[in-house]
Amino acid sequence: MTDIALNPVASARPARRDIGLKRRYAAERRFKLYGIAAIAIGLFFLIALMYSVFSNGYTAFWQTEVNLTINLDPKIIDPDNKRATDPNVLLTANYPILARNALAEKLGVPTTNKPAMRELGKLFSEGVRGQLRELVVANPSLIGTTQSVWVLTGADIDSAFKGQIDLTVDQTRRKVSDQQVEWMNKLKGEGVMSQRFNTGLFTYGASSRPETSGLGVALIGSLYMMLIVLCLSLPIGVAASIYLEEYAKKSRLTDVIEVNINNLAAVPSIVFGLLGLAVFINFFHMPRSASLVGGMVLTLMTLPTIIIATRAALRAVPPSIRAAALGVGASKTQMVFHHVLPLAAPGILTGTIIGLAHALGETAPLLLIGMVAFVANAPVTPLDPSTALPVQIYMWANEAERAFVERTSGAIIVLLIFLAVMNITAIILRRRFERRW
Amino acid sequence: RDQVQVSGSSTVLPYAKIVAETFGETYPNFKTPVVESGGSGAGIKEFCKGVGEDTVDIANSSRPIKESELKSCADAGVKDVQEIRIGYDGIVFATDVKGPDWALAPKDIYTALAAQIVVDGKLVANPNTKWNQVNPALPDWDIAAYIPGEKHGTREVFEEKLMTSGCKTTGAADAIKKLGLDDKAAAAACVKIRKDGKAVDIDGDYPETLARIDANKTGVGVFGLAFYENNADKLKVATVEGVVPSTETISSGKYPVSRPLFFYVKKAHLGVIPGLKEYVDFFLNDQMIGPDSPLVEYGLVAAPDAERKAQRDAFAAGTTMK
Amino acid sequence: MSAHGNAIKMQGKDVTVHYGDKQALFGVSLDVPEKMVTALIGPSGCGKSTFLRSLNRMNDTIEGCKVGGLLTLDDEDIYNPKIDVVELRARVGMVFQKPNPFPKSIFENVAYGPRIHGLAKNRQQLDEIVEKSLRRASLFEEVKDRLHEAGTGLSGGQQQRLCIARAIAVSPEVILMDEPCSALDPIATAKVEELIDELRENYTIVIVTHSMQQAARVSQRTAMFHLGNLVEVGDTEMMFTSPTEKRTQDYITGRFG
Amino acid sequence: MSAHGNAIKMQGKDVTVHYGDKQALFGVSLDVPEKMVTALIGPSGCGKSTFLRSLNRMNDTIEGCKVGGLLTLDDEDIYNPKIDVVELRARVGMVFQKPNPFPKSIFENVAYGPRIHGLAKNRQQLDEIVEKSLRRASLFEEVKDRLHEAGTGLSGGQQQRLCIARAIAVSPEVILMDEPCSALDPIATAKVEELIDELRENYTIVIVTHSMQQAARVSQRTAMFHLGNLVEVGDTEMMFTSPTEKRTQDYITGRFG
Amino acid sequence: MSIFMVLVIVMAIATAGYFIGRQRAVSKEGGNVKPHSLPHYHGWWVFLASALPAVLFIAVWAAATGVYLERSAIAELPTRTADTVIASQSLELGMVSGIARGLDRLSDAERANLPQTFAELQPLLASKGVALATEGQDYMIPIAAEWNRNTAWASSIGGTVAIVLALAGAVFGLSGVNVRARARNNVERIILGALIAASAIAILTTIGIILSMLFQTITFFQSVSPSTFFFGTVWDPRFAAAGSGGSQGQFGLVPLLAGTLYIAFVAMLFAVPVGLFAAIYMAEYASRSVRSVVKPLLEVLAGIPTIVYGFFALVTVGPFLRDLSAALSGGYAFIQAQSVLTAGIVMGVMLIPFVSSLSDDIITAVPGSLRDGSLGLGSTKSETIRRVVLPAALPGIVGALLLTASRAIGETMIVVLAAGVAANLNINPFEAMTTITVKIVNQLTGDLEFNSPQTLVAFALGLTLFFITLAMNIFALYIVRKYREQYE
Ligand SMILES: Nc1ncnc2c1ncn2[C@@H]1O[C@H](COP(=O)(O)OP(=O)(O)OP(=O)(O)O)[C@@H](O)[C@H]1O
Ligand SMILES: Nc1ncnc2c1ncn2[C@@H]1O[C@H](COP(=O)(O)OP(=O)(O)OP(=O)(O)O)[C@@H](O)[C@H]1O
Ligand SMILES: [Mg+2]
Ligand SMILES: [Mg+2]
Repeated sequence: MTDIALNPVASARPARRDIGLKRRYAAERRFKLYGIAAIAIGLFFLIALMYSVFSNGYTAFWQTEVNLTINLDPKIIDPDNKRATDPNVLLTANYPILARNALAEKLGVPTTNKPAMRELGKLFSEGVRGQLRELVVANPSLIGTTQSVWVLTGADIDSAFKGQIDLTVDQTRRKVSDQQVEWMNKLKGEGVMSQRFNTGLFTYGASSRPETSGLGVALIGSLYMMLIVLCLSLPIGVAASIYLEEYAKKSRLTDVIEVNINNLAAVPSIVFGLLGLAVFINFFHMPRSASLVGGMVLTLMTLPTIIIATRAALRAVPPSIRAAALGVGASKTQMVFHHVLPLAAPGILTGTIIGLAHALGETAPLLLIGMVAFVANAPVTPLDPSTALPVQIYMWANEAERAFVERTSGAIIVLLIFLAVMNITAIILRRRFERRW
Repeated sequence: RDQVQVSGSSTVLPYAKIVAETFGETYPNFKTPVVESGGSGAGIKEFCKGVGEDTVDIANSSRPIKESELKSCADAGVKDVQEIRIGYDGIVFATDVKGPDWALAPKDIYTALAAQIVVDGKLVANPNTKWNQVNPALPDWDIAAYIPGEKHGTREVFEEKLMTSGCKTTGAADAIKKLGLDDKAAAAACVKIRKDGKAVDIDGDYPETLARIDANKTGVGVFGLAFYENNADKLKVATVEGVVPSTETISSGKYPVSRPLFFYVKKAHLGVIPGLKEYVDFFLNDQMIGPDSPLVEYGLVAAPDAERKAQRDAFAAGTTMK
Repeated sequence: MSAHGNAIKMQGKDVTVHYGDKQALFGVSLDVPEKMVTALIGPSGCGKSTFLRSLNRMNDTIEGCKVGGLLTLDDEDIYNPKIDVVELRARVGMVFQKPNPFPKSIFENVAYGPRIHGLAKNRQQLDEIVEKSLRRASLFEEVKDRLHEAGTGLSGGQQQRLCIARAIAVSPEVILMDEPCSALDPIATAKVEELIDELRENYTIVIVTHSMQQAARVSQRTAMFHLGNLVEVGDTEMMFTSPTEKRTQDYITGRFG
Repeated sequence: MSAHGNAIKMQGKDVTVHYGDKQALFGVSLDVPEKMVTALIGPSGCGKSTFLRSLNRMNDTIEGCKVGGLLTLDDEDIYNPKIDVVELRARVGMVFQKPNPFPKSIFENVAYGPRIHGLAKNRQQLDEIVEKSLRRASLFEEVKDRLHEAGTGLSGGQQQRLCIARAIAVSPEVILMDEPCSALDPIATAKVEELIDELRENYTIVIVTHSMQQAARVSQRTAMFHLGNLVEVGDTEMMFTSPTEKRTQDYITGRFG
Repeated sequence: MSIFMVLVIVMAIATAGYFIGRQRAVSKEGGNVKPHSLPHYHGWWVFLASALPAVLFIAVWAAATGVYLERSAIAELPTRTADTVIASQSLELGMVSGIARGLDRLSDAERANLPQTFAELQPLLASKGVALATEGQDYMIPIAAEWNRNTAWASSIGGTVAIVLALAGAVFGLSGVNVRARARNNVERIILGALIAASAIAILTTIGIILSMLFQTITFFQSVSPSTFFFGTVWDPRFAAAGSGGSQGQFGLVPLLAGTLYIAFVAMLFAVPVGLFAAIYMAEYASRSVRSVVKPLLEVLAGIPTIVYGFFALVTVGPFLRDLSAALSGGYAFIQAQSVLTAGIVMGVMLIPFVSSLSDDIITAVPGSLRDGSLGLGSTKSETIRRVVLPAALPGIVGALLLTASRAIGETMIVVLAAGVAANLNINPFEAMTTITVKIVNQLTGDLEFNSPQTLVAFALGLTLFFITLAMNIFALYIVRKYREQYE
């Protein structure tokens, strides 16, 4: 009964139709290849960009420091011995001299050799003033003792140490002298000068000295702004989309709103800065340079992206789900919040990711509301002056000093990490909501 | 508000930054001033918005404030403005460090970059494509000059000090006058830059110019002296009329291309915004802008002693503009 | 007015429905007696689903759909702006032609209605409602081990029974069923028919069906539609034995279309 | 093996299907004779659709679905990696349980298959194919005036007939129909049954149905499934008059479930 | 009572109202009347009835008393005469408020014997870390103290009223709890109101944008005639400003507009195919794990600051294209380092995720039954995608593309660094052009005189761009409407 081969009908089968399989499979392969190629192109550029950023920027996470044995000489810190009565004495004492003397001793340079001492003074950072001051103010009993302290080197020495300055050119053409290089090598040989992890990059505020400038203010500012953008634009954007997609009767008015929103997406970001300046600062008298204003401006800028993405996602939810919900007596609001929104969540999250990423990297609108600024003090509330990560990148990119080059890339890396942390949360959420039906 | 707010030029920003930072470190009771950077025009605009807590106290500027701006200021209630000149900024030409030495004169620059030059007594569209066609002493490089864009204050200095004088010395000025233009139009025609891509406007900052020279090793860029000094291992500076630009040659007036830098203070805010007066005093101190100061070390060309003293006195006396 | 003497639960008078420019119902007047099963029959595209959807205002959700005429539930005009649509739909439940389970677990699918209407005081009651509804829809045995798996992973027939269970779970007064058995096998169909028979004691049911036999089996009244018109309505027995209209007769005996 | 003496067009041997961990078919061996209608019957969830989908490898599209055993078409193993799925599906067409017209015009829905397979040389031929297919699916008269309107705007039954027309349009050798009439009224059903009868002359047809009557009317062979197993297969007449298995008998007489 | 405290109390009342309301609703159930709304809706209704008016009142009260207190403080300031030292009332007020803030930090004892002169007060406050301006006047001290007292008074009145309102609202809400009360409808009405308000923000933003640019634009058009602006083909505003007569035509929009559209077009030409194919691959071909890695990776491209792209174009892509063209043509570099092409490609890279991620979501959302339908007819996967899935996903994809195009038009930094700032008018993609956005940013942030036409033109450009994109969007909406296909 399974002996079909003997069945005469089998051989009399009509010839197979030609449905152009060869051609169609070639097309199929090509199509798939385009897809792979597209992804490859995208990833290639990503890698190229990442490479250029990381290869320039990874050095910023290490900073050259020198270990000094500093004698906290009361004669220098408090020559008149008035620190008990006048708190300002410890604040204004001449700490750099302490460091200079310690270094001179280590290198065997007589303190009387003025020109050499000047050269020597540039080996370490001016930031030593703050560092020692903090040490002494926190614990005045240290005065008179000898402490071993890691001190930041000057930015130029740091660059030279990292090999970023071409030492073969004549010494008049570069910022570090041959003498300094010699000292540097000596200290390096002794193991007292080495690279250490640069925590300052994350804690310091803006500074004119590369070695003491960091992203502290910018990180806080960006954090505030992103929180504000997230807390405002996501609910507002989703709410607006729900209204337009689920409630509003299709009418002239909704058309106007729809076109309006699409159009806002095309408005150059700096124009939102103009808007923020006119409305928030000039009209509502909010403070300049504040992350609150920045956050609100970026919210307005991000809203169209989120609304467009959300509406597309809402539209993709099959009508039968809505009918099912209404059919069991759910109200429209219940239908939307119980069924439609969860199904649209992946699309909404994509819009949010892209919108926030855009907001996180934007500088132009912040220019006009005074956030592209030199801000040294860390903001406490969103009303205090602050900057943002892209602003810091932008400002560092425009600096003259060599040491800012690596910091620019370092800051970009930090921004990308910030972005990654933000996105991973959203992506995990998105995967949870994703399902096919 | 317990913080001084400064807006304005990005050229002045590095100097204002150093002062602000040191100010904050020296006076623990005052917060470090906030120094914005958005360009002189935008800065003065904010400055001239009015008087009050929610307006900025100081505008940095890389050019003198304009009549019309002062008038807008006054209209908005900012009647008393004190002008303070902090020093000078040298403007230099530089090429890649590995290239040959360059010696330029205004007429070379004019002949290379002007839209129209005089050839055989006639005014023609600039035909030069190589620097050695302009001046045989210059190398055989394609003309590719990266000059400050129109938004920069430097552009005006560049035009005034180099193009206009080149225009005169090459005789183009006379040729243009002969076309029957009025003075203003003639002056404008003199500073017109060629638009065939040989002279590239840079609207960004000097690092962009540097990046362009990195990408095109035969390019010539215009930089601020401070920027050049910080990147002297990558750039070679050109002499202008035989003078090497440096803080000395500029402050002595030998090097022709420089411009003063300013900031403007709202007199009404002095003594009212905490720290403002102290900040300005601090800025004007020789420790900040004197010959041996951190600003000069960064690249500022210090004003002569007498001028600095005059600035201090004028500020103390409360001298306002107009 | 019902020939059976039952009260009229729902009533349509001169109901017209337009989809945009296309008119789908041309003045249909039909009474739905209480605690009875009314079957709507007629060839495909004649407007059965359309009429059914007007009964709980599901047509409201279709853009461009306009309903005219009068429709009442317990003598209240259900298209009166004062009426609460949600409450209406909770009272007049619906099972659709295409099974449309929520992309949630089987349990959640059934529990959803009772949850939003607060029909269960606690989890235990909810479990009971879900189980009872699934049992009535003769689905429970098949899915009891995977109540918490996705409802969309069921076979077509199972999905449809799930939708029936979902509708029953809110215990509406009227249940509208749009070909609820079209995806079911005879046994499941028989069970649903049994269920319908059972439900009839407490609920009013309107069912659209393509199967004459089914209409004959489950319904007490039958309405015959054609091209958007109500051709004839009457007691099922009468309709199938001695229809007054020629078209009905032809349709029942399979002679027209 | 066919009792009718027809050649075997498709054959399944020990076919097993798993959806992830859940096994849906437990070794089904079934032959599909050429130019005959084979009906698959059985209670809901017993694996009819699953078996049907294995016949043209539509199961490939379901994530986690694994097919074991041997399935052949004209003695070729269709799960052989060398086999071309596209060609297979062009030869073994399918009509689904839920109507799923493309969001295109009615014309484009039907023209889609002929277009991709290049079956029409020119527009005129295409028009002909479309018209013929729509006629055979007894839909043409209803939609001839709105061929270029959206297929999704049709009623449920119309949509299903559209899907049948779409499947016929590529003139496959085997047509798999998953409850093609479940959304149709009796007249349309009768027409489709007629069509099936007609198609049988040239094509091999496998149909899943819930209606015993339908199976009896249209098929020559019937296979009875239960819980993922093939209970019995044989000539339809025999099956319905003297089934050998008790379960079949019970099912047919509506006694089990 | 600080505003914060009041808010906390109001919220506490409202929350309590929520629970009581819910409880009441539960207790009223059980008769044979079917309850209209779930208990928690009653809870929410009480919550909203109590919190909403109170919070609104606080907002209004805070704003109003702020204004009122300032007014009354101003009234107490000595009348301004010619020789008043402090230039403006706002500044005087600022100093007073500075002192007031300082006084707040003092202990009660210190406040009791407040120094009467500014000279004594200043060091006292300085020791508390409050820096005061040097010019403070004695008369300000009592005003500041008064201000503090008034503020405390006003906020305690406001706080009390707010709390009373909250309580009244709660009582009102609770009194309405009964079996047939339509609590759900009430809550949903408020939700709907919130939704409408949210969409109104889009309109308000537009109005705000237009208003914030309108006046300067008008000023600009007073000195430059609209016709020369809209139809001029030369962009050289600086020259126009420096020169005189006849140089009006230097404010020509045409080269900028052409550059904007051209660069955006090239960017889309790159981004759309790449993004769309990437989306298709991710949605239809790639395994779950590949997709879950690739998609977020591509999304990183949207988050890289544009200045990074700019420098990437400037130092890598531009020179590469230039050298490539030189190598191809044997010496002459027909592609300039800064060109429309460079900008288009680099911007296109940035735009990839806009196309790919959004389209991926939309393609994934197309119901599987459509794919089955097509595959069942024997079409290949790519045919299914091209002819069934993509058309079904089209409305959503068009939305994504519109968003992408919008970003392309609004981008600045990449263009500045990749295509330059020279406003040329040409059709060769290998040469430099620039865009409207670049000019807006540059005119706004430069050293130029702020009230000259040169700077004001930025506003005119902004407004023009706004209306151009508006027209394009209206057109796009029309197209989408025409070709929309709805599935199911
Ligand atoms: N959303 C819609 N838009 C436009 N026309 C529609 C829509 N829904 C149904 N129609 C049309 O209205 C008429 C009646 O449709 P209806 O769905 O009520 O038919 P039906 O009797 O339920 O048919 P079936 O038995 O096939 O489900 C049909 O001609 C159909 O094409
Ligand atoms: N995609 C899937 N994932 C998991 N299980 C599935 C899937 N599809 C079907 N099943 C299960 O496999 C079994 C057989 O399903 P199948 O769809 O073949 O049933 P059927 O006989 O066609 O039923 P019906 O007559 O209701 O359509 C059922 O238990 C069903 O729940
Ligand atoms: Mg129907
Ligand atoms: Mg099935």
